[in-house]
Amino acid sequence: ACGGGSDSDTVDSGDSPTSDIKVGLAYDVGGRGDQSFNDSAAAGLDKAKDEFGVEIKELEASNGETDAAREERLRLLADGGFNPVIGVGFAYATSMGKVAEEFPDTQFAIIDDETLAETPNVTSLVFAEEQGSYLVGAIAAEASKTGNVGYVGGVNTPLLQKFEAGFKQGAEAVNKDIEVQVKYLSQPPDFSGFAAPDKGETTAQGMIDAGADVIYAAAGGSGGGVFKAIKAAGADHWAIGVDSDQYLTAEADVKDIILTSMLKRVDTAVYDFVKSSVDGEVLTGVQRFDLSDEGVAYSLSNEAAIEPFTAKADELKEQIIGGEIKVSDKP
Amino acid sequence: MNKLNADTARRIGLSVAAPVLAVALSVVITSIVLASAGNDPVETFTQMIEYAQEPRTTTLIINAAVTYYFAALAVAFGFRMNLFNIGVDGQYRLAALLAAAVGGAVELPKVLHVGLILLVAVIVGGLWAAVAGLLKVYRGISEVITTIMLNSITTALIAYLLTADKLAVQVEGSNNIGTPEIPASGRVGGIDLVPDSKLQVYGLIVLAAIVGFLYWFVIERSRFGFDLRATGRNEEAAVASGVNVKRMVLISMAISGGIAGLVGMPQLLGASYTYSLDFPAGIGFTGIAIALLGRNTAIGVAIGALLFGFLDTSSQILDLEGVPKEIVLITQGVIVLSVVIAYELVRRYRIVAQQREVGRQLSSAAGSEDSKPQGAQA
Amino acid sequence: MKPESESAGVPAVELKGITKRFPGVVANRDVNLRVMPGTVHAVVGENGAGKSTLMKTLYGMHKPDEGTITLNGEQVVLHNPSDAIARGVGMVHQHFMLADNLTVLENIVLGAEPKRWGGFGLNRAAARTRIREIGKQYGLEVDPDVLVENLGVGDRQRVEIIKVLYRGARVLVLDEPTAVLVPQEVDALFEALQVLKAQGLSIIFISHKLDEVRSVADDITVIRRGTTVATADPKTVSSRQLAELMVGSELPSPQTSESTVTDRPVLEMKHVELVKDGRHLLRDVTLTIHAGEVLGLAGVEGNGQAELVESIMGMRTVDGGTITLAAENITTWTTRRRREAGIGYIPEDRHRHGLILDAPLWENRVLGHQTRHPNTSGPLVNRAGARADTERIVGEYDVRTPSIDVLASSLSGGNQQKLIVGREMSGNPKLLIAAHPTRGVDVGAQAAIWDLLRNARAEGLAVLLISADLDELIGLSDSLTVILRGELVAQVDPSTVTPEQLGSAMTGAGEAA
Amino acid sequence: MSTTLEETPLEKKAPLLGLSKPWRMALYAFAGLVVLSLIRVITGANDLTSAGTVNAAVMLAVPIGLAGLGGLWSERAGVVNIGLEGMMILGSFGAGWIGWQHGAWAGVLMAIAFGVIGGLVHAVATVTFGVDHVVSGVAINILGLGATQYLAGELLADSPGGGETQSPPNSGLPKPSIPGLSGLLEPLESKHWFLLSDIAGILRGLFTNVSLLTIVAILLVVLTYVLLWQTPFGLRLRSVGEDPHAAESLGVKVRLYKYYAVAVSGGLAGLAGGFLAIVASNLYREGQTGGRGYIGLAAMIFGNWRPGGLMMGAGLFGYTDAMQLRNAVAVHALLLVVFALLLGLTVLNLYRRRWISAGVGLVFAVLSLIWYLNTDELPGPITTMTPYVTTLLVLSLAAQSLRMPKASGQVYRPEGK
Ligand SMILES: Nc1ncnc2c1ncn2[C@@H]1O[C@H](COP(=O)(O)OP(=O)(O)OP(=O)(O)O)[C@@H](O)[C@H]1O
Ligand SMILES: Nc1ncnc2c1ncn2[C@@H]1O[C@H](COP(=O)(O)OP(=O)(O)OP(=O)(O)O)[C@@H](O)[C@H]1O
Ligand SMILES: [Mg+2]
Ligand SMILES: [Mg+2]
Repeated sequence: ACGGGSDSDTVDSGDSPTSDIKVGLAYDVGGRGDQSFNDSAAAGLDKAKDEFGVEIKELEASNGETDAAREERLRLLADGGFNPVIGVGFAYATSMGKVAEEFPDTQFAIIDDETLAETPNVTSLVFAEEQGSYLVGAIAAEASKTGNVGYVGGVNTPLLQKFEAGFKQGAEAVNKDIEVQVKYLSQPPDFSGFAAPDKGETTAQGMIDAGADVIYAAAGGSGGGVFKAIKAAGADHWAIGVDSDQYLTAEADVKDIILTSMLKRVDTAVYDFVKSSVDGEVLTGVQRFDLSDEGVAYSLSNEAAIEPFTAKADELKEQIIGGEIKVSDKP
Repeated sequence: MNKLNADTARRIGLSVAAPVLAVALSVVITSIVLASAGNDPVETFTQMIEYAQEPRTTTLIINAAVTYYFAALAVAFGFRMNLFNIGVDGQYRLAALLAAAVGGAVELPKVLHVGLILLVAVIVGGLWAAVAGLLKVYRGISEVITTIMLNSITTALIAYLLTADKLAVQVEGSNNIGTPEIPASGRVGGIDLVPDSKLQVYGLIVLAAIVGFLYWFVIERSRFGFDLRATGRNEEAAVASGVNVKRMVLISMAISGGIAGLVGMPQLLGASYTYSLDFPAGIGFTGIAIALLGRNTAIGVAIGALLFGFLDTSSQILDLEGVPKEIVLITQGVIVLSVVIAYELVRRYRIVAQQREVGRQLSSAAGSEDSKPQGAQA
Repeated sequence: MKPESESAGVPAVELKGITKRFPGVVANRDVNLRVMPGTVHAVVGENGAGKSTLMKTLYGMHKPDEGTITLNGEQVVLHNPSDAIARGVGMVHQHFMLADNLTVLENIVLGAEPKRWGGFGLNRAAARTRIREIGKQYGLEVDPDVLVENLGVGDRQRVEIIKVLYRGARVLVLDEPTAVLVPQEVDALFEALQVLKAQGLSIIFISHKLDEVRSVADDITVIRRGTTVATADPKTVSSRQLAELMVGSELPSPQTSESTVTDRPVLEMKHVELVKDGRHLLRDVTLTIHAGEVLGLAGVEGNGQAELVESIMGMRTVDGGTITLAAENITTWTTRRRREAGIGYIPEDRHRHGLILDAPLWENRVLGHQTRHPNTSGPLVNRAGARADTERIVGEYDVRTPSIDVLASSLSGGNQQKLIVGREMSGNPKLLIAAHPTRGVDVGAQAAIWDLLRNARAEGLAVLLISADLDELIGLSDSLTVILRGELVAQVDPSTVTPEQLGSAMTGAGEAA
Repeated sequence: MSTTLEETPLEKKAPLLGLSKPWRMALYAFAGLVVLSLIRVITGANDLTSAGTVNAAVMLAVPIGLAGLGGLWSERAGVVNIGLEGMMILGSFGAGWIGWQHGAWAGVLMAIAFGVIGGLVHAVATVTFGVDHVVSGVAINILGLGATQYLAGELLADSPGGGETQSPPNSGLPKPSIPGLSGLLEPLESKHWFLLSDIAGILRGLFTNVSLLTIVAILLVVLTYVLLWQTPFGLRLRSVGEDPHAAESLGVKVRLYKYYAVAVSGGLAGLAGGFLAIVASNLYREGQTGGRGYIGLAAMIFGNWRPGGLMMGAGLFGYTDAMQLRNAVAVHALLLVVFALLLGLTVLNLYRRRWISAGVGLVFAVLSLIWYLNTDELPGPITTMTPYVTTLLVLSLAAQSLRMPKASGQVYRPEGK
């Protein structure tokens, strides 16, 4: 992937922001405003719009819908002259495969899936979540005084299992006797686990009562509940956020307990992809965002808190980038 | 006879009156909601209707309706004897998962393969629903509770089974997980039903038609259906007439679940060929609404399914045009309500009319002392 | 018969020129009724004559289209029952208006509750005291704290009356209060009425039992086809004359002609036991009914009649003994199989057990005969066959209906009953169980049903007859058995027994003596 | 004259040890606690009776209980309310939408108001138009969902920190504790002694960090009992659900009472939604109710249409849900609890001579024991079934004497209409 985080300036930024490129984007369930995964994609899209003046069109998904519905959504965008068309979430894999065939001149991109790697006009935007999770796992183990950490997953899917796998390996790399408590809040097709702060809080509370003092909340909107529980548990308890830098986005009264966040730069991926399209050299194939290009990373904004752990984390990071450490994506 | 014709005309008029009234009412209410948020209702409806007429969309609507049809028939079957099967949702998901697993695990000649998958789905759905039936018959627990609980239990069960070391395979590079794909022999090809459409209608639409016909035939024409309806309308009288209600509950619940088992089949055999995380969910609940909308009759339910299919499918165009597509849900709710209100009004009118008729006959009979007016319409 | 009485004083109730129309029916036409204080005034008339409608008008349940209501000399307009209650009118409805799952106390005070907590709370203690007082005063005692569902009909009747008295009613309307009572209970009720009368209350009393009417009433008004046709003096008029006034035809009687009893047993029950939760519902029941025999089963409601019937029908599984139908042991058969073997069943509550009210007549014809010609062929319903046969029943049994496609709910009770009788007589039954076959049915329809039972008996049918109407029971039965607490306690000869003797046997009074 | 009542005595169960009902319940509760404590000591699953579990159980039980209470009001007046879920959704949205702008209490009021609106729609349909109650309820569930999603798009899309699917956070409500109690009990609880520590844990869970709205909810249960069973208003309302024609004949305004009941029902369901958006979490989120309206309905049936029973149903559900969310070890220990429960019921059934029930109970008892002994922990997905399976188990083993209001679900048509 082309390197650089979201803050890297682009050459086009000075130009008057107009472009005849029309970008279509189809959200996963929850849509813009979910303060999570979809919002991250939206942020990247907004940034591209501001900078390049591209026209955008966003369509929403419905709960429990069929592939046919997703297919039609993509088709409507492609048919309406939108190019590129981005599908947010692995659920678009099957439908995008079909529609991409129907519209060979449209460039598609899908986030979180690489089964369409062979389809020439589909770009796969995927992340090495396990790598980022590995680092925050290591940080968690270092920060834990009880030797007991927790992982709260939103919904039990293979994607979230990658987070779990990385977190566990990272924690065990630092302290091989560490106890990692794992809990998913809901099972698919019940995706309420991403939207249930109360359950997040109850679960985190249970983990704390069972000895955990650092908890990684890979649970979308439910993370807020985890933060509350950590906050209530008092000093020496830490929460780790996910996807975006939650130290910056969480409610004011809980932000100080957020040690760090595992950043998954969906915004960067979307932005980069649109930019490449504007630039006329559209990214194709599998675009993997990982530690090496800061597509995944851990955040440093809670400076005082994270400071003691950065050395070890950065060391591990280099080892992963260098290939000395292989992080498995299966728990 | 002239009177007969007038009667027939009135009867037809009345049965058309209710749906027309209902549709009008829901259009009005939806329009008000739309207009209050600054969207032009006329334009919105025009867009939806125009969009629905595109061959591709028509196909999508029919396909959605096929799936809904099974769900609604499953619910309706229970309703016909006062059983409220809220568990269609769980039943079809479990049935689809296991059918997909079986279908993906074997290679058989086409007919056998498809037949096997369908059979597994029906049996699984039926047995899962029968659990609720058993608990009702032997432990007296309301099927409303049991099926609600079983829905949630199903979700957990599927999560447990849908892992790489059980029924699923993990495809490299995918964040999805599903059962192994059903080979070509187990798939049901589409039909070019809608001219000029590149998309095909689910082949299982034929099965839907057959099940719909059987539903009608069994309920309206068979002895079993008579017993079932009798039980639904007056259980005590049914018992006195020799109906074994416990058995009926068990059988009906199982049949309802068996039909529910088919809900996932068009999708499984006609589109996805695998049961994965994004397999459509929640259709059981839509089925309840459609069954009620269609008044639990085979034809009514078919119309209801098409209507819901239309609304769901054409909501996509609203999104594209910047109209909130949630309006469609509002329309659906309003339609369900206004249809029953309209039917209720017509029903009241009918009963009054009928009593007036009986009264007239009786008083004329009384007037001419002992002349018997029976068999007036023989 | 006497002309319009011109007694002195202000009438407690005076209805003048009342007309009430329902869609297509004039239920009351120019009805006049005058009830003096301290009297029992009977209103008689056929089913559907308009008695209940008139009373509902007086009770404010609907407004008359024409006419006036005058209470104690004051002309009033009643908008709802509360208005009537406020003016001292109380009504006991033809069908009990009691909520089963509420206590007696709650049923009584509903709508007129004594308050506490500053008007916010329900004062049960005060209510209890008041109910006991009324009980003592009028001899209507009943435990205020039991659920109504646990009460027998006699007690329910009393609760209904207390309900009215509790509201301080001065005018008491009783719509067919005695239809379900045994003679002893009727006597008790009449005693209570005398007390009420003595205290100056006026009672309007509706009944189809003309002997009762003559014994209790001070005045009688006859209604025919919605209008008052005559008043009569109970001291001089005979039942036969009254009936003729009501219908304009001969009074039928339940007397059977000669015996048709054969020695061929159709139903035999031997030592049948039915136990629930350790309690005997039926104990050692042994009986035989022969072809051509009507066996009458007398008993106060709730003594096992229903259970006996349900055991024969297979709706309950017996815990001991055998049941034999035409020499076949049917003890373990299902209800359906028994019906197929030739048991017909006229249930005691036609709405609950006999009909599907919101199904057309022809579907009701199929009910109970789902497996038999001409209703079904194989696993399918034979619509044409069933319809044709329904037409036959409607014709043969004089069911008055415009069509067999109307819903059963649109027929009057009597016509519903005739449809059921016709249906149960179809398909050559060997045994007919007839529970209260003429309950709430008018004299005309009653006669028709009696005739039907007699004819069936003559053709060799065995009949188990259960009825609260002891005249009917005595008149129709070839032999009579009394059931008490689930046991058959006495055999009596219907040709010699009187209703009073039978009544004491039923309540166990004879037993104790 | 003799009454039939004496001749056919009531069906009464042999009272256990001749105790009256409240004492019997207390005895059952205590026996349950002893068993639970015993199992805790044996398995070391201290979370079975920990303060945290109890506290979480209450939090999870309240919305279900409130929804169930809504169902109870409605059904007591004869109107089946399948629409609770939709009314809850409306409530959660109302709370989330107003809560962040005007404070949590305003949010609570809005939740109730939105719920009442849902209730009134149901009342208009079922009472005025005589529509089948289930149909109306299902329509309201669709409408509730559609209306909130639509409104969220219009009202929340551009809110700070909110979006089309969620509201900005609100300030929440205080969660007071009985001062000093926690400190007093905590040492005792942490000793993990038999029984004493359990009682300490339970008390601590019940009386620390209790949201004001939880207290309101409990008061509402009591208030419901008082209103419905101890006042003329309640008597009339219940009479309407038992026999509307009898009520009508005594001048009770049947339709009016139905309207009251269904409106209150909606308000309570709305409050249940509000609880989710103000207390359980402090914002509205699409899909937040997660079917709790249906569960509330189930809790109501479980509780035999009575406030006390309903509380037990909701409590059972909250407890087992808390357990599965908090602690996998404890869920595993629950298998042993199930075993004990089944064994107890088997003994009871033997005592009552219900041989078949006893047999079935025993088989399942043995199965759960075997399961317990052969596993160390239940698989993650399986633990999420806990509340549902437990509910079914308890229902299927408890004596079935459920009785719904007699006229519930029947469309009422006034005399002469
Ligand atoms: N609510 C109503 N709507 C329409 N018609 C009615 C209504 N109530 C009564 N009727 C008609 O009015 C007539 C009088 O009925 P009513 O119930 O007063 O008879 P009744 O004399 O009490 O009969 P019974 O002896 O059977 O009780 C009947 O023919 C019936 O058809
Ligand atoms: N609420 C009502 N609305 C319309 N018609 C009614 C109503 N109640 C009664 N009727 C009509 O009144 C007639 C007689 O009713 P009713 O119940 O008084 O019959 P009945 O002969 O007294 O029967 P039963 O012996 O069972 O009381 C029927 O034809 C019925 O259609
Ligand atoms: Mg009458
Ligand atoms: Mg009558």
